[in-house]
Amino acid sequence: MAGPATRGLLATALPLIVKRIASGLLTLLLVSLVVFFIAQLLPGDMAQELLGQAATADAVAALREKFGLDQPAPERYVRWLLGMLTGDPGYSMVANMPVADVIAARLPNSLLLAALAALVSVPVALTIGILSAMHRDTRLDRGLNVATLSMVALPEFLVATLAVLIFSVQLRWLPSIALVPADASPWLILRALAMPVLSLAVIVIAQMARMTRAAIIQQLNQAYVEMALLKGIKPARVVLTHVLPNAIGPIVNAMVLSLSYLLGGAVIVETIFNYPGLASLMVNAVTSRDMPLLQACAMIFCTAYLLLALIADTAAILANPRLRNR
Amino acid sequence: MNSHVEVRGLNVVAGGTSIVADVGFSIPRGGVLALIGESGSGKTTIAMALMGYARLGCRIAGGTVRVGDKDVLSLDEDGLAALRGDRVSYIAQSAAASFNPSRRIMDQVVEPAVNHGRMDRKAAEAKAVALFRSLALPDPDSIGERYPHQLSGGQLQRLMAAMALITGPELVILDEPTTALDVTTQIEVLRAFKQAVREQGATAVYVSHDLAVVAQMADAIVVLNKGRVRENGAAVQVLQQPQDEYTRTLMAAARPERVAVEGPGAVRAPLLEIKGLNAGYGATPILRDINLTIARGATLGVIGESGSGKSTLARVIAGMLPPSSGSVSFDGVRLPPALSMRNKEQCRRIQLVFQNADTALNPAHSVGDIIGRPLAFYHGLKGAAAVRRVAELLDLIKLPASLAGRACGGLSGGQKQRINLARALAAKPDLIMCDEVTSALDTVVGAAILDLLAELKRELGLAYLFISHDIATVRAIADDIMVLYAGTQVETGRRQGYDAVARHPYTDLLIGSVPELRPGWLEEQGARPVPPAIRQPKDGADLCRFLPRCSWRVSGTCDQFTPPRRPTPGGNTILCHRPEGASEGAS
Amino acid sequence: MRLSRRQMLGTGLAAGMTGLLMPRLAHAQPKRGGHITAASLSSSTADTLDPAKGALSTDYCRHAMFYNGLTDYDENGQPYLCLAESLDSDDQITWRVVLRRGVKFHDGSTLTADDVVFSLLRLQDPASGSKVRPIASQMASVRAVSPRDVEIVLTGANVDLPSILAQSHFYIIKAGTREFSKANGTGPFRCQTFQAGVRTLGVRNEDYFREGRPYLDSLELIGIPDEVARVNALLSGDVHMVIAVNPRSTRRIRESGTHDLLITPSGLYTNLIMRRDSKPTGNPDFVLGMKHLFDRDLIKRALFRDFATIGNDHPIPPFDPFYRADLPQRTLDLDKARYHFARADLPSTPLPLYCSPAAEGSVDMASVLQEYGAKVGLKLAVNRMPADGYWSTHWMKHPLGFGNTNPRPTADLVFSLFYKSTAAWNESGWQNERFDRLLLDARAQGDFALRKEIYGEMQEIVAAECGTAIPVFITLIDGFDKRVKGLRPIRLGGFMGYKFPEHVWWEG
Amino acid sequence: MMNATRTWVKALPFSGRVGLSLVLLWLFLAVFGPLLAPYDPGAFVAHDVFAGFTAAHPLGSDYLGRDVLSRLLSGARYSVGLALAAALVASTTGTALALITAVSPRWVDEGISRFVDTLISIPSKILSLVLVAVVGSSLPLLLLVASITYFPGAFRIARSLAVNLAQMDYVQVARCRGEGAVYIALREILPNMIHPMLADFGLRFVFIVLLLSGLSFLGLGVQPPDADLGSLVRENISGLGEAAPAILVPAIAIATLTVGVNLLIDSLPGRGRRMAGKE
Repeated sequence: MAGPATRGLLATALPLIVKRIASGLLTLLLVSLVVFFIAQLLPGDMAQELLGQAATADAVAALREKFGLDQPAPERYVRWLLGMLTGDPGYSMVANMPVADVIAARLPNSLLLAALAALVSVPVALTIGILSAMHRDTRLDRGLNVATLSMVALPEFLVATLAVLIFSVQLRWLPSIALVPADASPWLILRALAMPVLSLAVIVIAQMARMTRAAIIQQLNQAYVEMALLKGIKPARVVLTHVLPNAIGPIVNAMVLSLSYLLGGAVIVETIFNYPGLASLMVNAVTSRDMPLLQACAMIFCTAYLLLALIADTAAILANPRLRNR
Repeated sequence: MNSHVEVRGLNVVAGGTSIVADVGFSIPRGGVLALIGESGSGKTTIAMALMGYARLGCRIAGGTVRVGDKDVLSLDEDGLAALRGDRVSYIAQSAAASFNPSRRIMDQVVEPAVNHGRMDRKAAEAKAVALFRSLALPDPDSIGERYPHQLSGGQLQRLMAAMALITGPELVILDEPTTALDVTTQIEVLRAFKQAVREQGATAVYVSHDLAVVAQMADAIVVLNKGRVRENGAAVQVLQQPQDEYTRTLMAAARPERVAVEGPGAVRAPLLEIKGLNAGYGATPILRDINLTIARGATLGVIGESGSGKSTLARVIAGMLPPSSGSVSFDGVRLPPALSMRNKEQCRRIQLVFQNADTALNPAHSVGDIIGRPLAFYHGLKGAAAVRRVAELLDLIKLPASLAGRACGGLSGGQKQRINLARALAAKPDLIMCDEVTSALDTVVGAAILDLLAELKRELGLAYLFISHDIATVRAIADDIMVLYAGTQVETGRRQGYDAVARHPYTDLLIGSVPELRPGWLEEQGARPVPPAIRQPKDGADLCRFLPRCSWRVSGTCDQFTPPRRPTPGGNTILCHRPEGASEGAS
Repeated sequence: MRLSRRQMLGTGLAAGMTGLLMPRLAHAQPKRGGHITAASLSSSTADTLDPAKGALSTDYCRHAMFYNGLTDYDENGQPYLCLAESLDSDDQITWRVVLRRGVKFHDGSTLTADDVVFSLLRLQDPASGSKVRPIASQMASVRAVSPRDVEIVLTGANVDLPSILAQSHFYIIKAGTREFSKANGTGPFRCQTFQAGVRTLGVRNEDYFREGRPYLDSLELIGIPDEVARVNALLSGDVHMVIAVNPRSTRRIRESGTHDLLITPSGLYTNLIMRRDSKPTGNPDFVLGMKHLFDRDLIKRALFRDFATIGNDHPIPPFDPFYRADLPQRTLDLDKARYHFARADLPSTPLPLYCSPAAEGSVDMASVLQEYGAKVGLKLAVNRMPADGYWSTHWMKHPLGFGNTNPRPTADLVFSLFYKSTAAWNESGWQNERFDRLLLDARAQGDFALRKEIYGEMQEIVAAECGTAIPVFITLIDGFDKRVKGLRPIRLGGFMGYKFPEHVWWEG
Repeated sequence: MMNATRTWVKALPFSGRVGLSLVLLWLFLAVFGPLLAPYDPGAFVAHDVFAGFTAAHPLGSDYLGRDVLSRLLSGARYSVGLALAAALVASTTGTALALITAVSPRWVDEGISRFVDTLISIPSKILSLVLVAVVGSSLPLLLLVASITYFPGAFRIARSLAVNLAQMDYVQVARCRGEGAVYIALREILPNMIHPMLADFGLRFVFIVLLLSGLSFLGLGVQPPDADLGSLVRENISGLGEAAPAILVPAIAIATLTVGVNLLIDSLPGRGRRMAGKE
């Protein structure tokens, strides 16, 4: 059966995925346009910023010429786009090094933080979602609902600061800043990242748990669930072996969209915990008018989002046997 | 205590209202009891109560259910779980919905046996394959590897029977197991069920609304209405000498009689004329070479199983799906293929009535809004005149005018279908296309709708295109009948032409598959002859669609050449190589 | 007093090292070893190892880790000799520098006159991105007379050259250095790690020319922009020193028992800038109106919880020897403000006022101004800008906005950098010929009393005419772990005027 | 009408009634709060900062010695009003675009979807940062930013609803009748979307309240001396260590507002809840 099933996969799922990739690439192109031209709207430019207050008009002009800033925007856009396509996002005049290097120093941090936050939040959210779906409209469900709601009911910076006060200042369990040397031991890294990870996780768990609950309840209303119960299978087992495989599409979708927040939405957490991530780098880039860096960061966030969306769609396609094989 | 299953004083409540009240019956070991009733009669609720199960919002409030020596209602959750799917098993109405779409068939079929520790996985699979074989499923060895969406409804229904029987249960509950099936499939599934249950020696409860089906399956019948037992007796007695008034009403509705006066046959200037019509979705062709005419005031019945293209035909005529070739002419004028190119008047004169009134009526609108919209849209009728006309239309469909202000959410199925019809009437059309308008209704209610249609035809001179899967219903109303099989028009002719023996093999199968309302009919039918061997069908040739299932196919002809259209002695036209269709083989 | 200082500078090393920066006897003997982490304010990709480009406290501290100047500051903000063995001049125009012997860069090479020439001359090059170009332009020539002798010729007399050279921008780098991914200085620490916007890690320079220093094995410098986060990091023990503690956090730090405050009254001020080139801020009446709108007592009490000294709209704080005490103190006077605004041609639409957490206290000052403004018919629209990028994007770019000026070692410097007509940081964009002339006069004036007189007049001119309002001088508050020893206030900035690296030790 | 309202309220579960009361309370405070404030919200009226509960200042004083109660009462309208307006704009725009896609040819759908994808993929806080840098922070800008951030989510939900509804038989009937796209969108599809979109609207409202407070952390939110609830928390955050009412009160205020709206939404009958919350 493996043969035909695989062929089926190639025949039906692949075109769908390819189509999704194509539309993702189209979106990315649109994003690049928007990003580039929004960046152009920012008052002031790199040449001015670089020369500082001592800049004279002709010095600025000379620098602009040197960086190609004097050319028309469409031309610069095309050059930038071509650069991006060939993997060269340009040179950051502010940091005085290639954008790729600046980002290379930060991106792993962001990815690590996001990955750890995902690692914590996904199982917790799944558990909460499944538990409340199974016990829907009971006290447990309502309790979990209020609990997850309260998690998002407070501004994240307050939650994060409160966590620092309790766990760092009072209890001294965890460090208050997530700045770890590159050669730190994994244990040290985990300790340092514990609070940023938890702060981020708290934000996304509620959303994911609620979506999981909704997806599972929707499945619980299906006839096959009743059938499984009438086959004498215990409810917990029904949820795990019958409902989850069917609910996985919407659940993954919800998870992935929530997780996309972990990259770009981490500005506040990065600030409070002094974590050198990509989001604060981009904030930096905005304020220092470091356009190549800003544009590259924006493209990374957008690509990450689109990749995640692609993963969600692919998961939905693969989880659905109708699409997987016919 | 010689009964195997005994139910006493069963009460089930939903919210504050009682939906099953004081129901009791008993079944001897190996007996088959039918629970029969219309929707809302509580038959499924009772069936589920036999397993100690009540749906969300319902509660078993009292009574006893004994299966063998087990008092079901006194069991705790673990006890019930141990009982369900093991000693008592359940076959649900819609196998398509009751199989988990994302798991392989085999996993699901062996699950009860493995879950209850009856046997290990390997033994269970072997037993499953044996059951597949005895249920006459194709490819019994490999069918378990497939997913539900890869199988047909009839196959799934039989697979569910295998799933129910794999633990060797002492009681099998069959809840409308063939209702969702085509009639030609139903007969085979019934036969398979009957044999399998008998082989197991299991006691069975058969839940159905269909008396003819019940007649084939049950030893005893319990007639239910609104959660109460109306009549309880041996099958022969209930069917032949019904004691209860309600049972007699059911019996009457089960055999629809001719309701319509004869309409004109084919005439020279037809109202609707379709020539050489082909249509499909994307690259998938659905309809092939359809030719038909409907005269003013006449009724064409279109019959065929699910997927035969009946509804697509209506959509093409309505302009919702432009045909890929061929023409649709209305009142002598060729209609533009797409809806967007038709004018208001062309739209007005052909109205489509959908099968399911629940989805065809916008829940956000009131009855008055729904009927009033075509009045305003086509005829510019507003204000008091519109209100008056809505009242008239409601009167025409025999509903009180006071309904106009209500939302349609709280109306009954029959009322909704009437409003659905009234909306079409409001346009003052010449042709109404009725797509399965009685299928979703209880038999009694459906019969009343048929009466109404016939009456409207008589009074307003309407023409109908009446689409149904049920030959009896079509015969009751149509003047001409067209049989669709896999998008091809296999037989067309006057209604009376179908009484003749010579007909298309598919028509023959269709008519022969409708169960009759007497016990023993199923056994008389005997198994259908296995289709004779044929050669490898010729590649690329436009062969007869029915070829794979045809018991009268001819090797060397049917598998090589496109079938011709030819007349039958009864005056119908059939698409078949055999000059007289099925008659020769049948005689 | 001036003369004695010159003599001190001239007599060289011994005098410098007996200065107040030597650990006092009251203190325990400094301990060697240990590591501390210090958290400064801001940190971004613009962080640099190039002293010429240093712009913010984090940069100044970082540069103090890795480099030295020819001179340095003592506790009173007075210069003493550092890399220079002697520095003297007869006419305050031509200065002779003799370099200390045997000072080595981190790469092992020896400090020579060429390095000094290179380090000082590059500050005049526009392409260097130098932040002190206007000051460095005073040096008409810098040349190496011998490997240890440098001659600096100024364009005009300036008695304050020793102070100027002590600033971090004038630190000495290796001749020919153009690339600053690593620091190669003579400073107390070697640069082990530098990640812009993230961290700087220095390890003890074992070859440091000052015997026994630095005390610490290693020193890490990070930036935590958020004050609450910074204080929390201190209290949780993650960092051992934090700069710029909010007065509202002082109670928490003191109550912790394990931490203490370093309180440094300073010349730091947050000022309201009224641009001369815009309307209505260029109107002298508007400027006077605004200056009368400041409730200085309230600002001192409520905003700074008394960690401030009331200012008089000029940049010289009361504890400066050149402070002119007889100028009448300007106070909140709504009637005067109303009078001036009536003549100032106020627009009908709210006037945007730019403030930012970057300029300490400016957001709240803006609120206060808005409050009082409403009482006298001045509508202000407060625009609070993010701290990041405020200096490059908003500072001096709006008609009405806040600035923030770090303490400078001399009156001359603060006047030259911020008030001279041609100064790049002439925040208000005013032009005052008399002021400019007085500035030059003061530089050449060796007599203290006469200089004080000149500076007094300049204070009066600024207070009366310049588009700047200086309500208070902010007392600097740093927080530190009590195990960090050796910290003493230097009024030029927090963290001992940013020069703490070689002075602190760890008693853990 | 009154009766209908009463029945509706009675049909709500306990948690729903709690939610409803909280929502009504906040709506009331948003409208009448400034009138009830005992002091000028910008005035420095207390001598002590971060003071506790006193008779003169029932909710204490803030970091500058302003009256917390007055600031809270004046700040409510920013949080509630701005979030309400932004949620309205987001939901309306999303629904309108969804309706357009439901009744338009495929390429329109494709175009709008790509456009929305583009917007959704740019992190909102960073978009706000850039926009604030370009035009400066103001209430209309915050409204715009919040709307841009949250309308794509509304669009996605509305689109999936509308596309499903467009396949309903009653819509087919209307098409067959020859009805135009506008009638179909507004009369046949829209009424059946309103309920789930309302539920979604509520959630979106909550997210916007939180986004605004996030923006105020970055200094991009409502500008002083005005302050929404999030800004009140932000500006008093240094009082967190001493548990000053100045920070606890606005934090509790945000929590009651967001939890209240959610409790109300969750207890609304119908399928709204299942659809809601989908970003």
